[in-house]
Amino acid sequence: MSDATVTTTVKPKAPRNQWWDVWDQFKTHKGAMAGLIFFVFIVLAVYLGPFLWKIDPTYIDFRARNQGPSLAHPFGADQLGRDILARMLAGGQVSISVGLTAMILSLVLGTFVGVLAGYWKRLDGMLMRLTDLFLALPLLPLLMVIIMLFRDPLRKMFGLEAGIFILIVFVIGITSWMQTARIVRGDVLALKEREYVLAARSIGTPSRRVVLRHILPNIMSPIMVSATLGIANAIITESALSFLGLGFPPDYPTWGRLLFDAKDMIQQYPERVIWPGLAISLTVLAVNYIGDGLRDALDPRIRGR
Amino acid sequence: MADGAAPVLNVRDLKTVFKTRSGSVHAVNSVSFSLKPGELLGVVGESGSGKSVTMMSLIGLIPSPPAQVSGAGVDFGGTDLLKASDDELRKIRGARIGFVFQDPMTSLNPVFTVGYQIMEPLRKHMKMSRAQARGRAKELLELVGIPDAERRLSDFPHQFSGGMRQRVMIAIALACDPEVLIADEPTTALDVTIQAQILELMHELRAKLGMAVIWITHDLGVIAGIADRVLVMYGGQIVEHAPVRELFKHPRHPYTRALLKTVPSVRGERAERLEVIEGQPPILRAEPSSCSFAARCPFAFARCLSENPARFDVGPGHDAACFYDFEAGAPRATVSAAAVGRPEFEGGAHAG
Amino acid sequence: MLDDTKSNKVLVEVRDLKMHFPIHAGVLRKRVGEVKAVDGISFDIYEGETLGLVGESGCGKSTAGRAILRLYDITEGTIRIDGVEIGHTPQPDLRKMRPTMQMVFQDPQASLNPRMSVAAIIGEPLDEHARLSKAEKREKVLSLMDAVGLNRDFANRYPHEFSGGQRQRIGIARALALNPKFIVCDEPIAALDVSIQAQVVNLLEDLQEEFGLTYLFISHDLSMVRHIADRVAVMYLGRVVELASRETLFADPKHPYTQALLSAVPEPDPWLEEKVERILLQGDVPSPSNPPKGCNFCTRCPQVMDICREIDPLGQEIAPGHQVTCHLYQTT
Amino acid sequence: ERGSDGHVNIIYWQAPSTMNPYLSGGTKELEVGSLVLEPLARYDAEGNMVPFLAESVPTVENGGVSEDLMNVTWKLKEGLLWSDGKPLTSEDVRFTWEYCTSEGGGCSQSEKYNDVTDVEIVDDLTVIVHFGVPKPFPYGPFVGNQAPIIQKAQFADCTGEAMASCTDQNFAPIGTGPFVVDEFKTNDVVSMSANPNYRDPAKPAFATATVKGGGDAAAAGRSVLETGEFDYAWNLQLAPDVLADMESKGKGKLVSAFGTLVERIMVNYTDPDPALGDKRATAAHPHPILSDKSVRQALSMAIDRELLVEIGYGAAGKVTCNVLPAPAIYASTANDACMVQDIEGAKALLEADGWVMGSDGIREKDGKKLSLLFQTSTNAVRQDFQAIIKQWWNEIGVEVELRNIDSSVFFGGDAGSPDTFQKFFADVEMYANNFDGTDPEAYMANWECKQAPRPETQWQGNNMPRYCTEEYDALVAEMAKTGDLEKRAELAKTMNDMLMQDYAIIPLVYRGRVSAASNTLGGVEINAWDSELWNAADWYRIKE
Amino acid sequence: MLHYTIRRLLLAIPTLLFISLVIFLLLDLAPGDPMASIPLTVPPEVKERMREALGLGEPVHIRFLNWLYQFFIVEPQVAFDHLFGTDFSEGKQRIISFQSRSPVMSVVAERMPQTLWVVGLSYVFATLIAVPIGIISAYRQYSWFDQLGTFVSMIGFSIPTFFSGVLLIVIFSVTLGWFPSIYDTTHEVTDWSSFVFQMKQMAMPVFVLTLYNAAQVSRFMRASMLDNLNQDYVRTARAKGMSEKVVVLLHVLRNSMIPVVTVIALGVPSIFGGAIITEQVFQVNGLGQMLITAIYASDAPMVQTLTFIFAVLIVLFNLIADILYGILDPRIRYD
Ligand SMILES: Nc1ncnc2c1ncn2[C@@H]1O[C@H](COP(=O)(O)OP(=O)(O)OP(=O)(O)O)[C@@H](O)[C@H]1O
Ligand SMILES: Nc1ncnc2c1ncn2[C@@H]1O[C@H](COP(=O)(O)OP(=O)(O)OP(=O)(O)O)[C@@H](O)[C@H]1O
Ligand SMILES: [Mg+2]
Ligand SMILES: [Mg+2]
Ligand code: NI
Repeated sequence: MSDATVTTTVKPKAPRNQWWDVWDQFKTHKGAMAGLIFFVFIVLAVYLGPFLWKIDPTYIDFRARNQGPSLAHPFGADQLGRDILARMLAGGQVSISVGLTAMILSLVLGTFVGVLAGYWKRLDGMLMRLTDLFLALPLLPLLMVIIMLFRDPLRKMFGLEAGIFILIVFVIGITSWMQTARIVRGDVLALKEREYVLAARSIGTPSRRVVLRHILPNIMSPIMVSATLGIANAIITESALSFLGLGFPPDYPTWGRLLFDAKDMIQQYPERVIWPGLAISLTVLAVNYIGDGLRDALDPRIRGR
Repeated sequence: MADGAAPVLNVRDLKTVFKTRSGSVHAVNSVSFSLKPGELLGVVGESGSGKSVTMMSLIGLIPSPPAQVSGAGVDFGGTDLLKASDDELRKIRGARIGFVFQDPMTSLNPVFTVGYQIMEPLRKHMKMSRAQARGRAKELLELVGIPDAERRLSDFPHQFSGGMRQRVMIAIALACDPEVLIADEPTTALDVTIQAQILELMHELRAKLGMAVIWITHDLGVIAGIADRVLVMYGGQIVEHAPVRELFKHPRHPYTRALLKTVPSVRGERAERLEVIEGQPPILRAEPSSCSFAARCPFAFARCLSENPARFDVGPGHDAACFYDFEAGAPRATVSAAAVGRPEFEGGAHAG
Repeated sequence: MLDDTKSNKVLVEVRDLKMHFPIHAGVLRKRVGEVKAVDGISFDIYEGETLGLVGESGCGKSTAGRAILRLYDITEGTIRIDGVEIGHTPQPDLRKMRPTMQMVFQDPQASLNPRMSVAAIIGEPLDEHARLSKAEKREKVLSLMDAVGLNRDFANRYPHEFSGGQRQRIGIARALALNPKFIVCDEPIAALDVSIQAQVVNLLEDLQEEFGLTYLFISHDLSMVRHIADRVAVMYLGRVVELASRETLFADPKHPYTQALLSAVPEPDPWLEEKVERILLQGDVPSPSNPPKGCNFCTRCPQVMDICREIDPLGQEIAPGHQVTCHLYQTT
Repeated sequence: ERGSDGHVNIIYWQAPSTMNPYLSGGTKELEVGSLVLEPLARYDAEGNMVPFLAESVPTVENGGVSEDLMNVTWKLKEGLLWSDGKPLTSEDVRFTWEYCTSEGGGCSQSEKYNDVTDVEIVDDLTVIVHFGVPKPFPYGPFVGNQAPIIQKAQFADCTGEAMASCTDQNFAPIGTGPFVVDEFKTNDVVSMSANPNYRDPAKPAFATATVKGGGDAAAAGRSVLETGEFDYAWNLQLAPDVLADMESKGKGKLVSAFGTLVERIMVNYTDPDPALGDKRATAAHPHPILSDKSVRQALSMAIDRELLVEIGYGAAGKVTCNVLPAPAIYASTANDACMVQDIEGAKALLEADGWVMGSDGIREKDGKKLSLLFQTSTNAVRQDFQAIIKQWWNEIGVEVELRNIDSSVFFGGDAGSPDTFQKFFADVEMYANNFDGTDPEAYMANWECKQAPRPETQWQGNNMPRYCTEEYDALVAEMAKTGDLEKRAELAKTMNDMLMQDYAIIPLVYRGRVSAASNTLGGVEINAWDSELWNAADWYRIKE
Repeated sequence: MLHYTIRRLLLAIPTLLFISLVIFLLLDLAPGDPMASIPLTVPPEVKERMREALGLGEPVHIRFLNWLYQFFIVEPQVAFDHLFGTDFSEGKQRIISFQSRSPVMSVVAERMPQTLWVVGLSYVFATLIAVPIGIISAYRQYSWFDQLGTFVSMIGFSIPTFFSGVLLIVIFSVTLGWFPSIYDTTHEVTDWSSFVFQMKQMAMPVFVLTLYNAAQVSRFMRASMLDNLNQDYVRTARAKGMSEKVVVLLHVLRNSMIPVVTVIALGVPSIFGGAIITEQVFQVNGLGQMLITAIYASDAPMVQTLTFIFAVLIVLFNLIADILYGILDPRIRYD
């Protein structure tokens, strides 16, 4: 941006919370707004929906088996006569919470490793070899070992659902951070040579705070991209895990699982595949657009425009 | 040199507008000037005053969108560059008009050898064979003073120092013996000692090849040493135009005057305090309806804020876009003089 | 700038400072050589004065500036600032010294974090070194903005919303935040437009007067250095080749390199310009990793002698306060 | 006429990894191997023994089996040739025994040769199998698809530790069956062609055959029933309505057969509480809730087996109340009360026994909650069953937590994993089991006390419920000594009824095999007692 | 550059040894038993004997050293013998799969063709498609083409292949009958019609994988092109009078390919790793399918060897990517 725009209107004096600016910019991004509205809708639906739609998602009603959409079951019922709408709502709760938290964990882990490797040259070789190691490890045996070792202790500590939730999030997080770490490392390597990092050092800012204040905010963009991909990855991985019996109990619906269970009936009952498939894709798409918007909004250079 | 000859390049009423997301930017506003064969026209002006955009607009190098270029015509050897098709323009660019860009570090493609980049226009425009082009490229490198030219042809740009890269850029621009060379701040990024080498080189080449040159800079020192005539730009307009000595002796636009004062010198008197031009350059949101310098001008008066001054003749080959008459020391009479877009200015003493 | 701000107290004392960057190569990453970016420089800076440091690009000016502030771990030499030897203090211990010495960077765009507001940027040193309440901090930031001539209303803006000159003011305000005594200005005006350069230089002078600052002013713009500096050091390939007071240096340069450098500066005056005798140097600067034998300048020197190719000249005071490193003036 | 019908395409979605049945006991390997290797006698679709390489099936009546049940004499058919043209002799039969029992080889069928002390060669075509103990049922060695005859000439160097490294032999054994292996790609595809030396010159009708592996049951079913790319698809365990829908496309039909496979719930008699450390799930600690018979009974009563069959298996399942449902002479009718679901009865039973309903809908007694962990292997139908059963049990006031475990872990014997079905670190678990051939002796012996998995046995053993009564052990011992079929049947039924009435095992569904055959494939006769491909020599193409 | 390469290769040795050890311990620790697929009717003692025959009786470190010996000494010898008809490997124990009791390496060799045909080809296609798409999307940023590209690639990411694959089968095999639903690995291309059949049977798996890979690569390509389109040298090229085609496809593309080529190179190991789910859905039975069956069957030597080969490829292609970077971008010089 050139000098020319400087004398635009002077802003009101009161120090306005920065987040308002971010929000203002975010609002101008059409895709991001649409994504946000959809995402909020989905979140509200899956968390508040069960209070309105009171059918128990695990309740089996044999008379309703394989029923198509009706007033009693707007999305139809599955092969055991469970209400698909209720299952979609309950499944969404799990999928979205798992997707979000696992994604965040993997981001945190990946960013942490990436920043360490990029910023401290001494750690670089070792951490990148560690990344290679994780990339090379066969996932399934790894998951089985983790789950074998930690399922019961966690269950005891946090109870059944919370324990498994923690376990799954942990498992997904620990097996999907490598990509982020690499990207972040590359960016940090470039960023740490920037003059403002040197400026911070000349002030006497310790490395820890240089990273927090100067490096991290400037690698938002690759992190956002990883985040959107991460959420899709986490939702799908969760379904694979519970299918393998490594995840939630088998009667516990999640989107991924609903999709997986229904895929054999794609010809007989296509709607059963479409609902979870659509839910996953649209959520991922929404998060992607939100990520785009957020990236733009968090960048003051774009915000000014 | 070449006084009175027909101009090689004649720009009339050139305008460039950028349409951006947050509104339009009128970067170039009714710029008119002409260039005679063999002369060196200096262009000075503050950063953002539209120097680069003007030059790039005339040969269609401005990406469009976002830019829109319009005007009464850019006459180059009988062709109107504004109306020329892309193909015609491509035949002119590189072949008849050479361009040297500001930043030698980034203007060369890092993944091709220097030789390849010099040979590219030769092969395209002059239809030379590979061997011929290579021979010519070697000559060119020698011409711009790079030792061991043969070997260096197969080096990559990053293996050259900044000054050498700028010389490579010049070699590329000169490859097809252009009639006009446009050099956009070619020495700004360089050291004084290297800059001196390049200026010297320019002098020699012009004597040898006799082409016309447009030299953009904001370093008045460079202008003083090299230009025949000078255009001063401000806010997307030409605010003053004069032969070089005339300009330094009798600056007739308050911006030029201020500019001359801000620059310290290594040789002359040392001022205790540097003059500054207070205020900010304008944002070119719309076509100017007032004098764009008015806000920063110590001489400004009411008229300056309501009307955009045309370029008044103030001397032989000297005009300035200002309502204040410095000779008289008072505002001009209401008669508005020469219309903007006059095709030709006479005169132009040269310093070479 | 007033001469009476000068004193005879030495604030910064640099002795034999060397900063070599190692070059590693080979299968085992053995150290095969070094870039001698700064290769033994010595000078003093008196309290309240401005020392100009000029020289060609790549001759080690920035490295010298950064090394003096210990942004690098130096190879050799001593640095004494305000009586404290900091040449080999470990980085964490340097933290409490940082407020005395600050830096203003070359590229105002690159040296400001694009994601921090102006208030945050100027406030950063205060966060690090001062214990202030939120309101106090804000007040301090605003007063700093006043001091460098930035409108208080701009506090919540971001760097890209400013012009180059204003950005450089932000950088200066940041450097001033901790009331330093000594500021290294690393080409603070190189990235700026001519009309803005003057603003920044004036500002630096005003601040020097107001706060009694001491500057090391690095630049390759000799005319600006002539304007601002009290004394000037000329560097070539990691060495100081000439050091003299401003008047002496510009009027009577001794070292052939200084002469060439001065003659190369274009003159914004066609009449003067015509008369200037240019000494055109040939060839390129040798690589600092492999400097020539003898005098560093011998490969390009128009007055080169045989001895220059053999023996490295020593710095000598040929007149009070005028040091030259050249065989032409060697008296022993 | 041999080779006149072109090519037959068979799909086994679990791909065979070897052709040698002695190196892998997996069904897929055994069945595909049966196209090449043949035993002396097989079971037909009804479970009757029919001679294959032998002249006839030896019995006590025809003198083939000695009166003391200690030896059996087999006579080979005359003029049998291996596919490479060499004659089949008693040497080969004897070698097969030596091969499987050689030291260090890890033969997976060695149990078939248990108690065999010698295989005596009488002449080229006659062998006598000597047992060390009386064998009331002497048809282990050389009978059925687990124990076919291999060629001595080919495998002579492959005994003992060399068994594994004879890859060429294991992948392309020379046999007497209808087909010869041309190319074997492990876990992928087997290409075969008709055996030129097959004993019936008119067979097989197909000149070539491939057995393709990989994918899942749905894809296999689709390829036969919907696209018609394949002629025969094995083991289609899919939801009945999906299968019905596929069949309705008219390209092929489903075929099914019932053996002895029963889907059942095992009830843990011991306490799986992790707090018990290495005494977990051992006889040292009886199960706090499930030791109570009325609870076990209530769990069984709450189940509607009819519905389970309908949802999970359709035509491939039948309601059963026995763990030993077949052959017919062993099938008890004493427990048929379980056929009808009785939720109210179950509730009443629990109530009567002092299990009172808590405020959260879960019954309690003496501070113990009626709360169960229900585990099984991962498999779509099993997970549906889990969900349904959970609901029924919830209705009678039992809280249920479900867990599914990957079958490679669940059925693996890894002593390091807590999730194996032998360890049974859960309260109830569901899986299916059957027995080989038609004789239940070994099967019923599974529930002896000493069969209970425990740390001392590295958790090996088949008595998952850890059921342990003296009466039962006595019955097992008695059966081992009884030769008379009637009496054996009586004993087996008694044992079955004991298990059922103690509710140590809750049988759910008597499962058959379902496969699919193309409408143009003739001669298919699915067999639950032996290989499904047992009569592939008789298969032919139906011409329109 | 040579030094750099040698140094990286030397460094790779301890790394890989360490990785192999970790994989080995992991597999050893993992629950699961090679005997799990043996019917329950086979008594436990027999299973125990089978387990011993597989060498599972030995302590862990012996098994690991044994594997190392077999992998690094015996298998190369076998390969050497195979090539030159020598007999160094005579009588030495190779790495044997638990499932099939055949040498792991020969199974790998057997699976290679279909993996390369399907997964490899789809990767090639994906690259070939993604690059032009990326170029056009960037050149016409925010055009409908670009928007559509974003949308499709997001869908490509978020729909699991187990679903899209089945969907394709239902549409194209079952309903339309255009393509076979099951891949025939024994098929040999000898003439035109067999070639057509090969194309048909590859169509769907290749499509599914191509979509997935192309989505990623085109995103990278687009970003990289966008970065480069605004560079100064582009203007220089235009100023030289070069045609738009030369400018975009020569000057810009060559620079944009630098990061993309490394991304592509880093993706290559995944070809050899196979596309597990897609291979299963279409029964391509390549390396991916083999790995997954081996894992389910707890076939430790197979899993160990395959994952180790995979690790070698990852390390190797990381190196190749770095070297490529250096070659493509003359500014980067290692050493
Ligand atoms: N692509 C663009 N979109 C919008 N505005 C632009 C664009 N390019 C240039 N401008 C605007 O056009 C005006 C003139 O720019 P130009 O580059 O010609 O200045 P200049 O005189 O060459 O300055 P400098 O000395 O810094 O090179 C500036 O205000 C600039 O912001
Ligand atoms: N971190 C580093 N590692 C290796 N060499 C370096 C490093 N920093 C600088 N150099 C080298 O040291 C020499 C001096 O660099 P320096 O940046 O100090 O020059 P300068 O005089 O400030 O030039 P300029 O005027 O271009 O800023 C150069 O050759 C440079 O390549
Ligand atoms: Mg410009
Ligand atoms: Mg510098
Ligand atoms: Ni002239």
